[in-house]
Amino acid sequence: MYFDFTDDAKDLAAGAREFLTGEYTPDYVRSVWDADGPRDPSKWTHLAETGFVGVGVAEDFGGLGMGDVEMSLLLEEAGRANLTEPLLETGAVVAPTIADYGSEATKKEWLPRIASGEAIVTVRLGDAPVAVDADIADGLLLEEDGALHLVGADSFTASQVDSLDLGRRVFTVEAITSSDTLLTDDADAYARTFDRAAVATAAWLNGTGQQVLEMSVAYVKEREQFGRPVGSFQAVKHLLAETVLQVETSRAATWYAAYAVQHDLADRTEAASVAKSFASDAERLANTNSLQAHAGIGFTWEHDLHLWLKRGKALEGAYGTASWHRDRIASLLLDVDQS
Amino acid sequence: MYFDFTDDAKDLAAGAREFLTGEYTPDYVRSVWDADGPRDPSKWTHLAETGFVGVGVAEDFGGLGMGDVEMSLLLEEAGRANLTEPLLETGAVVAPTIADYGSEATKKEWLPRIASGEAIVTVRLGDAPVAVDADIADGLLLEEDGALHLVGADSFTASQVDSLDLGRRVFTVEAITSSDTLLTDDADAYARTFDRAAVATAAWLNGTGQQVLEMSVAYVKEREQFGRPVGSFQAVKHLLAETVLQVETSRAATWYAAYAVQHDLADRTEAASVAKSFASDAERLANTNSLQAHAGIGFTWEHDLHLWLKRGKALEGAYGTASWHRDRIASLLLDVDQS
Amino acid sequence: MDLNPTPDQQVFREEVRAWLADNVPAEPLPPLKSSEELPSYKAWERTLYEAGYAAISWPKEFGGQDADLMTQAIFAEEYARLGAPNRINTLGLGLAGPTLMVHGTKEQQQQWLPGILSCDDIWCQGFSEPDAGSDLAAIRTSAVLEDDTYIVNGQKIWTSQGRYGDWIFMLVRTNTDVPKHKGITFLMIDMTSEGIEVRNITQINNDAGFAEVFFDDVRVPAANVVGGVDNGWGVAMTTLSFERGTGLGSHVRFQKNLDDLTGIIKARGVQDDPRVRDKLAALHVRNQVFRHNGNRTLTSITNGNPVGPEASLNKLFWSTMERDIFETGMDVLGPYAELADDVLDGVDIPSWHKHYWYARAACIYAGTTQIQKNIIAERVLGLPKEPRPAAATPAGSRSTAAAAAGTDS
Amino acid sequence: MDLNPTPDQQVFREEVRAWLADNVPAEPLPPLKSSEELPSYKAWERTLYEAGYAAISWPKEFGGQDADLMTQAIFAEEYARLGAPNRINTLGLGLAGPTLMVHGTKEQQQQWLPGILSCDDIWCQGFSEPDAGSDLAAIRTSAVLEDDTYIVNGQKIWTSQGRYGDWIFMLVRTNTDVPKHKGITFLMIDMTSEGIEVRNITQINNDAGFAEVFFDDVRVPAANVVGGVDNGWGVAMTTLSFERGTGLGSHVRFQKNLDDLTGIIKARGVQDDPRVRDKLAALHVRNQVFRHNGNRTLTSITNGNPVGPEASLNKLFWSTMERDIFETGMDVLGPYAELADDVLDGVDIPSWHKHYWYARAACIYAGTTQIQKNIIAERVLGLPKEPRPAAATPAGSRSTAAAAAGTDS
Repeated sequence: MYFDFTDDAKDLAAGAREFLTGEYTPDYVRSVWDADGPRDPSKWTHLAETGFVGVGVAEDFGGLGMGDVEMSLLLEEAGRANLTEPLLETGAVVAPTIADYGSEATKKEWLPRIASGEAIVTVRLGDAPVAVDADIADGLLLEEDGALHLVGADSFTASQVDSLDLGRRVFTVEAITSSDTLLTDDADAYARTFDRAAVATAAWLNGTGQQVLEMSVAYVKEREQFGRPVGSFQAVKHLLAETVLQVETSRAATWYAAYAVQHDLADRTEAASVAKSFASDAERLANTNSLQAHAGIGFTWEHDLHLWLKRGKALEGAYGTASWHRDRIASLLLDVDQS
Repeated sequence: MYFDFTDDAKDLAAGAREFLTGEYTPDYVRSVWDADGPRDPSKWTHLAETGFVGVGVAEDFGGLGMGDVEMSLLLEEAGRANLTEPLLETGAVVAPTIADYGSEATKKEWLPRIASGEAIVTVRLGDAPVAVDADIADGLLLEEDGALHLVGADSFTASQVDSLDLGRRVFTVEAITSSDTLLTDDADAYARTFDRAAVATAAWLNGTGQQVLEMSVAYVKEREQFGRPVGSFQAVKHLLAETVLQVETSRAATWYAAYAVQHDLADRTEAASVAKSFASDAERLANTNSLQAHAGIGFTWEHDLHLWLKRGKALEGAYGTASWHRDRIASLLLDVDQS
Repeated sequence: MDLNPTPDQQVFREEVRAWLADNVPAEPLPPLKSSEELPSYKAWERTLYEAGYAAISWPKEFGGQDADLMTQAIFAEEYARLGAPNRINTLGLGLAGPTLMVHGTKEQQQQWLPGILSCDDIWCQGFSEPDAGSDLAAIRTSAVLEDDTYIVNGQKIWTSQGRYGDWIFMLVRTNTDVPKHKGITFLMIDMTSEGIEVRNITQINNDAGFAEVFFDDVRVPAANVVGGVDNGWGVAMTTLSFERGTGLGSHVRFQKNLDDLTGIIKARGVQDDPRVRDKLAALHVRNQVFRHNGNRTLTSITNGNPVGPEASLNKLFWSTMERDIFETGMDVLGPYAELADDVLDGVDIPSWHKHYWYARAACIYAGTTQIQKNIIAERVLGLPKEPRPAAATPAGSRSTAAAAAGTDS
Repeated sequence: MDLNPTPDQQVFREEVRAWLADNVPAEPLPPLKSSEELPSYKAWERTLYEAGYAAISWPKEFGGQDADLMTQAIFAEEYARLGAPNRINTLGLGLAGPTLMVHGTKEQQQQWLPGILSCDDIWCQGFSEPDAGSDLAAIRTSAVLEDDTYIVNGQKIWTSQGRYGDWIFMLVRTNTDVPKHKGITFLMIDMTSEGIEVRNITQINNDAGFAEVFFDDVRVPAANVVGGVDNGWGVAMTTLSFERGTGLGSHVRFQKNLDDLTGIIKARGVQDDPRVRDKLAALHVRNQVFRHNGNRTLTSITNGNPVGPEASLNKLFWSTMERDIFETGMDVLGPYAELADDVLDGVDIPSWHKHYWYARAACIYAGTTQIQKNIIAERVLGLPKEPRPAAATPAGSRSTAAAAAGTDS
């Protein structure tokens, strides 16, 4: 039993932090917020060149040959940095799904292009009303009648909807599926893909929570009222202690779930629901308490805090809310015959 | 619009506080805990002599001629004192129910004896598994097929069950009802009686909450750690501030509900559910936080705090838990056509 | 206890209701985003003024109706129920005016009260500063007397209506040699004075409700001091005590929020989910409890009791409730919560977003949740104050809780 | 990341499971209410000892198995899963023994370790005092040297196993002229010494788990000092650091509590109520999160990382979870919650009550929730300590959070 990451994975994450915080500064994210159209496509290519998009793609196809576990560390970093590219969809969900369920031809067609940054593939699963970046996507992964389809850009249309997070470009999509677009009708493939997306979102939320917590800690150390740092007041201390309790413990649950998805363990679905429900609630607490810790200044558009607060609110409800996942767990606990 | 009590009611409550805290000391309550059989019957007579049992009984029948509103103030004092007599059942529920729904003959038979302390009548309504003091009761008020029956001592049997609150003597009961025992088959009479019991319990719980809060305030002012009263630490302050917020605001909601029951207002049921759900939750918070404020010493049998903690736990679930009442409110909000 | 209105109250309620029904603009006024929309709001204030409804609580001598608190509550409830336009001069009518009635000279009252009542002058509040939020007494904006003119320098922040204000009532530091509470003066400043610069603060809900106001050698007549030089802390406490009145009828507003929440629940088709029902009911319970406590307080004040630190219970209660109402809506919206578009039939999600973020600020402005809990602990429960730190601290910090009781950030 | 056990670990787990299945008494031991039930618990300890399972974590030289933490966790999980009897000498095996291994002399180790291992000597802990709970360094029980004997006077409280203890490891004050942390000595006292009086503390769940211990001129050989005179604070910190080990396998115990909760839910017939389902699922989620974090910590320690203030995250997590599990059970019981009788088929309500009250104490003992949050804020997040009050305060109070990290009240 070894519940930790390999040195390679830790190096990857450390590199990702350096790269992402350098490239995705608040100023850059604000430039995305302010832009009307799609982002500069070179950002995606650049991201892929680092290897981050292809973390889960086999080395034969140009990837790093790692898996969901390593990707979950990377997604934490993406959450911290507030990355504005579809790494979660293309890198964390679509690539491993194609690798796990696609035909050899499909793998050869898509995986090298994904790993290299040539292709963006977006996702719409479950009750999600929208898919991100669908207008620039080369493909769309979606479920129909329990089967997974991978639809090329010529077979779906996208219509933009505003998001409260201006860093997210989201679209309703209409797709034409057929036997040609079928990726797999394996009964469990869709379920696993949904779990994978939920776990990836949990990892991202953990990064968001860490980031807003750290910003809060830095702020309350510096901000003085009544002649002392506000962070020296117990009320503020305990607010942030309660936050780190949830945000930090959430991480191990997500890592376990990533492991369960990667190895398709028997408790995969339970683990995914544990991870996403806890991560959503943890991020929500961090979201609430970080604004409280920043008080007035955090409520201004000019302060960067809300860049993360809004991404957090957008992702809390993605791939199953906390209560949706608890409902699923309750079914496993109470409705299934336990042997 | 005058949302306050009359001077008479305030005088009554002040007198009740003096009387009850004098008679029902922790030492006395402990003697009840330690006793095997019924309590000294003179305690009930003595209580009735003060007029408290007959607060809601008309003066013609030997009562004080007040109503649910005044009784709710009295029940707060009973909760504060941890009264070990069935004032809630006999005085707050049965007496006004007989007054509101009984025939003249029934009123004449029962109300004078109730007001004078000669008769104890207990209650079992709804899904309550037990009735208090049924072995010494002269009567039992219960519902059957939507009708209210008032059953004499010769027509019901009682079998004792242990309570976690040793100050409560509770019994499962078996009663024989007939047209002779019928109090009323008014369709709304049972509903109003249940609401009345729920509101009375809310008032009692508000008293319990106030009492454990005040004990906590006194303790944390006096207890020193790290060279200062623990009550000067923000963490402790905020714990008790959160408690008083719920406990104090709960009172007005209960008073309103008592008024709504007394005057049988259109929103009576809603008001009762508002009161009981909020009071149960408020007392629960006070229960939790007062033990936390007392820390180790509050966890000893020797300290008096648990006398109230246990009564509180017993009453939280009586006449509808908080979630039962919220369910009822949800039906009023979502299922009934709102005009 | 008698919860029936008096005949007079009933008549007043019906009069107000009828008048509002006749006069409230059929189309809601456009959101007040810039000075472009200002005239329509001013016109509405003029309508109220002409009907005698601008400030019914004011004494008749100043143009009010001498309305008691119950009557004010009735007006506020009906106003909220009809969804009448947001008032734009509440800081003048509710704070500056009443403060002048207590602390102003006859001349000052004659100078400013008529303009407030008619809304010819919109007033804003200059209390908070970047380094004086919860710790209001730490203000540093200075006013130095030269002959009969004060020279004001410094910065205010979180100034509501700062963008449209004609006048600002300010706390300024006039003495740095005394404990911090004792060197503060309450000063009225014409916002058109030279040297004033107003910068909008865009909130995270993309509204611009607040402003920063910068003062660079602004010249203010000494006659504009209200309540005496270096006596501003006491005057400010009077001003803040009037904030209590602003909550009248707010349970009606929260009921509207709850109605909108019910709309979201139905649009999402989860009205039969017991978890959602439980949450809605719990919020409804809280608003009912809030309403009853409001009535209790109204009666208490009517009976001549002062409003004490219990005001902090009220603030803590509604601010957390409001936040939870909107957070619950976001939860129910689930995957739709991020969509700032009309993608859900009958639900105005963008408007919910605006309110959601603003509701979160409710736990910050007018005394943070943490400050309210301190006040409750120390002044309602009588718990000991925190010991003063050994390190040097400005004098007067003993009354930190009191100081921050009603600050605007 | 590799969550599969090694072949050795798998073999060990199967061995332990088989051995426990063969040896755990078929009938649960009677609750340890008085010394009457003690022999059966001692017999069980003897069985463990003879099988080499008394203290697998101890070094082989002291009679243990040198088991690494993973192996210890496996043992603890299987032990909890089989519902084996409560251990009665955990304070000896888990705290006194390991402390002696670090700070004791060869002679002291030889004197006490064998009796601990065999459970011939039951040990209890004498740290907390009536006025030294969270503020452990405030202890006042005095030990004054006369020739080569300490004369001990004072009182300890919250002494687990005080009723049955043969030995007690104590913190005593040996110097009153220095800052409070610097005048404390760690002392071993024979509980049969003259002048010791033990009074049971009955808990509100009517169990007698703790005792008060009074010392009246108790004579203790100076040779019983462990780790040096006036050096006891450091020794105590070592002792408290071993408390971390006590959590091994506890997720299995919480899973049993959750199973019982499920039993209550089914007995009340509310297993289809989505509100109840949501609560059960939320608790299950928390225990799974707890389990994963436990494994993360195991790996971290195995990799040689120290256990730091993160231990407070662990304590805060499980203590609030345990309380919520039992509170939820009380909620679900509703009107049955007060009935201390077997009135609900298949549910042992009296046992639930016992655990319910004890679970509430979990937020108090071993560092209250408030103390844990202080530690987390100051030592995990690095927030500034509270300023020292201006009023005179015992020296050394800077490290209050650390001091109280693992106190037993």
